[in-house]
Amino acid sequence: ENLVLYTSQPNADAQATVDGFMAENPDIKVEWVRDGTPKIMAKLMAEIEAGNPAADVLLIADTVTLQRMKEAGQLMAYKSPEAANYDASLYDADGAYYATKLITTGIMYNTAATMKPTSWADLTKPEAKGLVAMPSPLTSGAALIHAQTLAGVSGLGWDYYKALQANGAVAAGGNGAVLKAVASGEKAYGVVVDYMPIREKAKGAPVEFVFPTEGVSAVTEPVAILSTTKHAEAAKKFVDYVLSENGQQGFLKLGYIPARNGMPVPEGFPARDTIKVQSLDAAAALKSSEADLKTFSGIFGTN
Amino acid sequence: MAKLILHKLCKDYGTGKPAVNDVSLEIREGGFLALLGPSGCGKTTVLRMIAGFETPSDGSILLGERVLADASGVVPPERRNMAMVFQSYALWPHMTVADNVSYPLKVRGICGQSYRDKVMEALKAVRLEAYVERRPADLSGGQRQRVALARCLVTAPDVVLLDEPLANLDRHLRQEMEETFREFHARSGATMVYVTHDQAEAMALATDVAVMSEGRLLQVAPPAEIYARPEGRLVGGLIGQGAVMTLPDNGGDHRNLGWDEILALFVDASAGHPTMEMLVRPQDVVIGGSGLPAVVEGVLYEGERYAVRLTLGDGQRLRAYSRTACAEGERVAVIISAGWRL
Amino acid sequence: MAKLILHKLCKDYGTGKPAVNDVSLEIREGGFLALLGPSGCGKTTVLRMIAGFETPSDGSILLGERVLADASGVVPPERRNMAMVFQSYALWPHMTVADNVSYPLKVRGICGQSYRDKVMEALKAVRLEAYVERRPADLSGGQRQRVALARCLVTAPDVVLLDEPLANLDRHLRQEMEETFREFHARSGATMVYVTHDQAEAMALATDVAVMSEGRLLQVAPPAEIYARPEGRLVGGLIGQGAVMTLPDNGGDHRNLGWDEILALFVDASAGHPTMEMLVRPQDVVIGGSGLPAVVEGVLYEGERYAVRLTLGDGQRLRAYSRTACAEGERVAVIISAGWRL
Amino acid sequence: MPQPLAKANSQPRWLFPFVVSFVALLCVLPLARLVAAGVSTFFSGRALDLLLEPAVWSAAVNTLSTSFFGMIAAVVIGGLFALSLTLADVRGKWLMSFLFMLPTMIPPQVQALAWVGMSGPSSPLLKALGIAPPMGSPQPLYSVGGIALLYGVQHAPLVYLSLRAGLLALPRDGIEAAKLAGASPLRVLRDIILPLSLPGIVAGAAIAFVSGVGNFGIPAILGIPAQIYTLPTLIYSRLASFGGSTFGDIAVLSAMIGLMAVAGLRVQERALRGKDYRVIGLSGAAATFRLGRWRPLLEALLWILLFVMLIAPFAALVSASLVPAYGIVLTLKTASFSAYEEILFRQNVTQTAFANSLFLASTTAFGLLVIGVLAGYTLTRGGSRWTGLLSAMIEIPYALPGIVISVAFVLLFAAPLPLLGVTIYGTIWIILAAYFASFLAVGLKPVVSALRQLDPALEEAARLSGASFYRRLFDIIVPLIAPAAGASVILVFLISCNELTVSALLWSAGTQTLGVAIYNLDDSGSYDLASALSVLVVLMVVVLMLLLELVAARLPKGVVPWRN
Ligand SMILES: Nc1ncnc2c1ncn2[C@@H]1O[C@H](COP(=O)(O)OP(=O)(O)OP(=O)(O)O)[C@@H](O)[C@H]1O
Ligand SMILES: Nc1ncnc2c1ncn2[C@@H]1O[C@H](COP(=O)(O)OP(=O)(O)OP(=O)(O)O)[C@@H](O)[C@H]1O
Ligand SMILES: [Mg+2]
Ligand SMILES: [Mg+2]
Repeated sequence: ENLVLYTSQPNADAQATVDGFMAENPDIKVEWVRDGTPKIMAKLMAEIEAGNPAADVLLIADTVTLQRMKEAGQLMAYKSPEAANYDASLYDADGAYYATKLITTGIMYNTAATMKPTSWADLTKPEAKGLVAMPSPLTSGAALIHAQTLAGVSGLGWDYYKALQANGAVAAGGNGAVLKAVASGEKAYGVVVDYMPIREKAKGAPVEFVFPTEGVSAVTEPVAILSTTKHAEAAKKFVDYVLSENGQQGFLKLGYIPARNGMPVPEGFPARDTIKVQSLDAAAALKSSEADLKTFSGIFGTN
Repeated sequence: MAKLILHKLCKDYGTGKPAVNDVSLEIREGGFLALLGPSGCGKTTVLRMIAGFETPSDGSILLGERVLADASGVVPPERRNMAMVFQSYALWPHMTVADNVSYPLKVRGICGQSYRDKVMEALKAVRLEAYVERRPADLSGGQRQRVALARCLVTAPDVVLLDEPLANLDRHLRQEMEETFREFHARSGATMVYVTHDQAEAMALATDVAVMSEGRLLQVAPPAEIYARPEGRLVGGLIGQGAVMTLPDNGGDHRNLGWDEILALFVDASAGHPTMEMLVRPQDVVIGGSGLPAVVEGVLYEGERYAVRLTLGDGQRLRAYSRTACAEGERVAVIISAGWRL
Repeated sequence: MAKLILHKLCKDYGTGKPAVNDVSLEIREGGFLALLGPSGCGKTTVLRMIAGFETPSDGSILLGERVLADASGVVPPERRNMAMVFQSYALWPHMTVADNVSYPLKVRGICGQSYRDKVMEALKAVRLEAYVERRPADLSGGQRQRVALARCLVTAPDVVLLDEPLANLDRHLRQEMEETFREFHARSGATMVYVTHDQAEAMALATDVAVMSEGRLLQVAPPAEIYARPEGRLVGGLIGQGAVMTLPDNGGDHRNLGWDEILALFVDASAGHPTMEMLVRPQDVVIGGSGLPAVVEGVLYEGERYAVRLTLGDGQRLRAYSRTACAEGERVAVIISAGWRL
Repeated sequence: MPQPLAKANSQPRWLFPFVVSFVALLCVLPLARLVAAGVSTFFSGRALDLLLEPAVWSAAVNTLSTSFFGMIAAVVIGGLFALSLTLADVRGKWLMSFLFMLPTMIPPQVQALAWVGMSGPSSPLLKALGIAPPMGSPQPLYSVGGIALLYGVQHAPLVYLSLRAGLLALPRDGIEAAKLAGASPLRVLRDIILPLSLPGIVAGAAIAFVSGVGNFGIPAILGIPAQIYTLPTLIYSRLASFGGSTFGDIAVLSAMIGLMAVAGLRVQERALRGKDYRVIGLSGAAATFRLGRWRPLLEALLWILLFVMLIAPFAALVSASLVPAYGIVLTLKTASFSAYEEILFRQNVTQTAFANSLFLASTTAFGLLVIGVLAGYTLTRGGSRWTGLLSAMIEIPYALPGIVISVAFVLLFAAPLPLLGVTIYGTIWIILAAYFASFLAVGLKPVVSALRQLDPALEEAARLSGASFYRRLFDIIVPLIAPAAGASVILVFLISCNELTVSALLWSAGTQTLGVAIYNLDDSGSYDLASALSVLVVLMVVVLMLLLELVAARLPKGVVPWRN
């Protein structure tokens, strides 16, 4: 029996997750395909359109995307027994998808930068003029969610983005591009997902990461089962595993904040309760996403 | 081998004037036809249609019973078993001389000793034994032409098409090659079609001579006949180096005119008679004696003799040979010992 | 315009045998040199060195005082003000006939009315007025050659190099073109070097004839002289259609031999004398009368006359002309009215 | 008695239908499937909405302008190298032309990053010179001009290869005749050499243009920061927020790209029409120009260009592979080979990727050579009315961003094949099929231009010798167009060897390609590993080229582009 997993986790992480699962379920073999969210979604959608999706399980991107799939009837509802250990905001009430980890978006800076930012507002200061890079929601799903989240935070909102734009910030590519721009010293400050700079710093790169005081947005890399799966039982086992203590421990080891309650945080992260995560309503975010993209594009002149 | 028949052949390249226009011709089995005509008259085009590179716009080509080309279709060249020397040689620059020559054999699957023998024989015939390993780009013009010749003669084709195959060879080689053609023709019995500008070559080799002009066939006949009895001004002007003169028509019905008759015509010239054209070959013009007064227009040294251009009193031009030099502008008397009514 | 001097010119393509070997030659200002020689003897190579496409391996080329090529360097072709008709024509396939012909003028910055006049004049001279807009690929072989000719004659070059410029033209055009060359030469005073296989053409046009063989220069002389007094077997064989016979040397010091002397040599033939070579031209061989016994080997119809190959009793070959046909194998008697000791 | 054929055509009867069905199956059908998937969009009026979006139009304009100027840059650079290395007497031709092949092998995004690194505030070079701009100062490459320049750099070798084949077919005597006519070397170049090698130039320019239209890596890195979107990056951003209308959007945007490609093709045909390039008689012996005192100047220029195009980005790549994390300055102390160790000995995906890519690239290169020669033959010889349509169909897939092609292939092949019941989805064969579809245009172009220059009499002579179509092809035509055939094989090999976006959606476990492996490493933050793998790929290509050098003596003349 072969279970097919589509994931956007980095290679090594995907392998580790799968290895952990297979250790517990030796009779199930998992084949996995990893790619960036846009590509893996394109692939999946094309397969669905062709009527023969190869995937059974998704471990992908963000709740907004999966909410869209749920509404299109492409996900199977499964009430996992592990759900009890999770915040209700972290999974779908119908059991279509479950968050597996928290990938937050905060601020990174080059150690050569003159200012050490602590809040989102710092990025609009004159010291940061022309020195801020952030991922574009047009390219990165996480960036859209980040924008939607911040837009909902009182005191920031879209005005904050206008101020950023006025301060010469650029919205460029994905998180990887931001990391490179800041690490190489092309820019001083970056809006970026947490684990990247933290890992690079560990390797010796001249970067620092901060969790801004106003709070961070988070994508949750949810897991879900496709409604077309032919291996529903194995798929359910996989979901259970990922949500289980063991599975979450695996994410922790890889350097992510587990979504499950009562888990520690990885090395290099501040304590879990000092990180203020701003939550986002997936269904509402999905509805407004087109409008939000337009708003963002309007501000940053991508039109 | 069988008769090669061209039936009302036409070819129009779409340039307004057909390149070949209504040419009908039969070349008997094993015949050797020389195709003569001024530059651009359509000789190459006829060969290309026989070979199958061009589709006739009209008419048909038959080899014996076999239809090679007509309105319904065309047999592709590779299935015609013909060989050709191209006017531009069409040697393959990436192959050595030996490879070029042996290619038709290779294609026919001939190999082993008989293959090597045939190639060497062909190369010997064109005196290129020493150049087997050269590439065409490293050969002189005449050597290239000889490679093309060897390639053409290496197999046993039914029909051999030769498009000015000797144009770039010196007289000695030319004579040798003519000899080779004759032998090849006798041995293989192939039907040969030979395009040339050199009338002497045509006369020497062919069993029949065809004369074309502006896409049309003017006359086909054996060499001696076409020389002796050319039809029309164009053929007359082309075969031999004759001059064509316009004289009053004496209404006589024989066409070979002697000096007396010609003289009489000249005397008559002023009368309002209808006119006719007469061909006078230079060897029939004798300078000296008491003939018609003429002025020497030009003298060309030809080695063996001088070719003299003359103008008669009435402005008509004549050509003559003389073993002694004449001066330009000299006044001489000429006797026209023979003429041919065109 | 000035003298063109080739001094000890050599060219080795690295094939083992030099293509041109120690050729020294002076062509006087405004001279017209015909270069004759068998295929592959190095004629084109000489022209290419004069034009500057090949660097001589040794020797030098001078135009008057100006050194065109020697050990120290070469003047590039574009600064030699020469024109050439290539044996392969070298037309530019992407240009129309008119563009091909007018290109040398364009390069010289000539434009306006005189430009158009010159182009039309050149095209008229080669009878291609009707083809101005064609591309070379759509022309017949002879027409291509004429385009090359027109392109060569359209400017006023110091030196004109002609590499078999008439090989693909019919007799009429050839005569016209020869006339054109003569006029062009007289008008422009350019030095002309003319490569040809056709000895008659060379005789008719040139002020000097040079004969080459295997890369070496054998003889240079005015046409009449080279015809009358060829040096050595090779030149003798090449100029005129003569046969070379080997006879006992009578030790005489004049070279023009008459029938009596020749007959005497034949009678002498059996003696162990040292031998000499004698050139006999076909027009000096008379068939009939009471001469040497000979057998007819082959007869070629040439239109005007028959070319007869004969074998004498001692196996030596002769060529003769006859106005009447002989049969192959016929026994005849021949008189050799003149011979030239080589 | 052999059956008369309908026409005195030189091609066998099956050829045209074969080529048409090949193109229909691999090029037309997948795209048709994509359009079918998006057809609801067309009718729901969404297409109109899309076309009314200014973003779409500005992306179209950007695509056109970057590709156009990129093409110009590629023609200038590639043309300069082709002319200098084939016609002039510069020294070190072998090394230069060898190196000049390599920029194609550096992935576009790496090339772009290297240039950004070279010219931006973080440039080690500029820092060393003390003229590095301060942190955060605007990067001049983030502009239409910058994108075009990098297109030029990236695509110059394509122009080089294609033009070189044309130059090798030049008739020597034609050049000599022009010189003798008094034309200076520059005039000869302008009046004779360039017009006669126009098919090669146009083919190269067309490949460069179309490559630019479909390029994603460069505008993604240079364009997006400056809000310059091209159609491929726009398509990509649509994919990021995948919604119900996405297929429709891609179909519409792809149609726009297709139209651009067809327009480009039209321009190309117009440029070549009504002219004759058939070399009459012998060709091939390339003439050389003596440069005299200009020689050192030209040589210096060529080496500087090579340095900027190849050596600098390659050095950036190497240094990135030697430091453990991005942004760490490379010193003797920080350098480590751990990335190579990891790539070579611990990651088993490396081996798989090398094996897959080598298999895919060589199969595609040689398969497309066969198909390219056959298709080129029909396109140049067959007077069919459909040839124009056929060329357009061949052209479009290459112009589309790889991701569109792969979506189309997934759509078509995800379900089991009808009749056969097997599915090639998830196997390496679907990638191969997609490569065949995308790169046919690249393989075909040089071959077509070479066939245009061929003297038809050479084939005629072979026909009269009795050679069947296949024999002629093998014995005469292919050897005669050898330089172009070599160019075609090498081009396709290089392009498919580091191809990324086509295989991105089509790979699955075990069928990763090198491009995918590099991208995935890079995407997941392992820049050092990605760089190390890129370096290894370049080295592999160098080794392959050297191996080719060993057998070069036995190949037809001109096949190996760095041998003269
Ligand atoms: N590029 C070359 N490389 C090697 N050998 C060559 C080259 N070109 C000519 N040759 C050789 O040099 C000799 C002289 O050649 P050239 O072309 O000068 O002869 P030619 O007198 O013009 O002959 P033809 O009357 O046949 O044109 C020939 O034997 C030929 O094979
Ligand atoms: N491909 C073509 N397209 C258009 N016209 C052509 C083409 N080929 C030949 N012609 C024309 O057709 C006529 C006949 O050409 P052809 O080549 O048959 O002449 P030819 O008798 O062989 O002349 P030559 O003795 O000069 O070789 C010429 O006027 C020529 O211009
Ligand atoms: Mg012809
Ligand atoms: Mg020659």
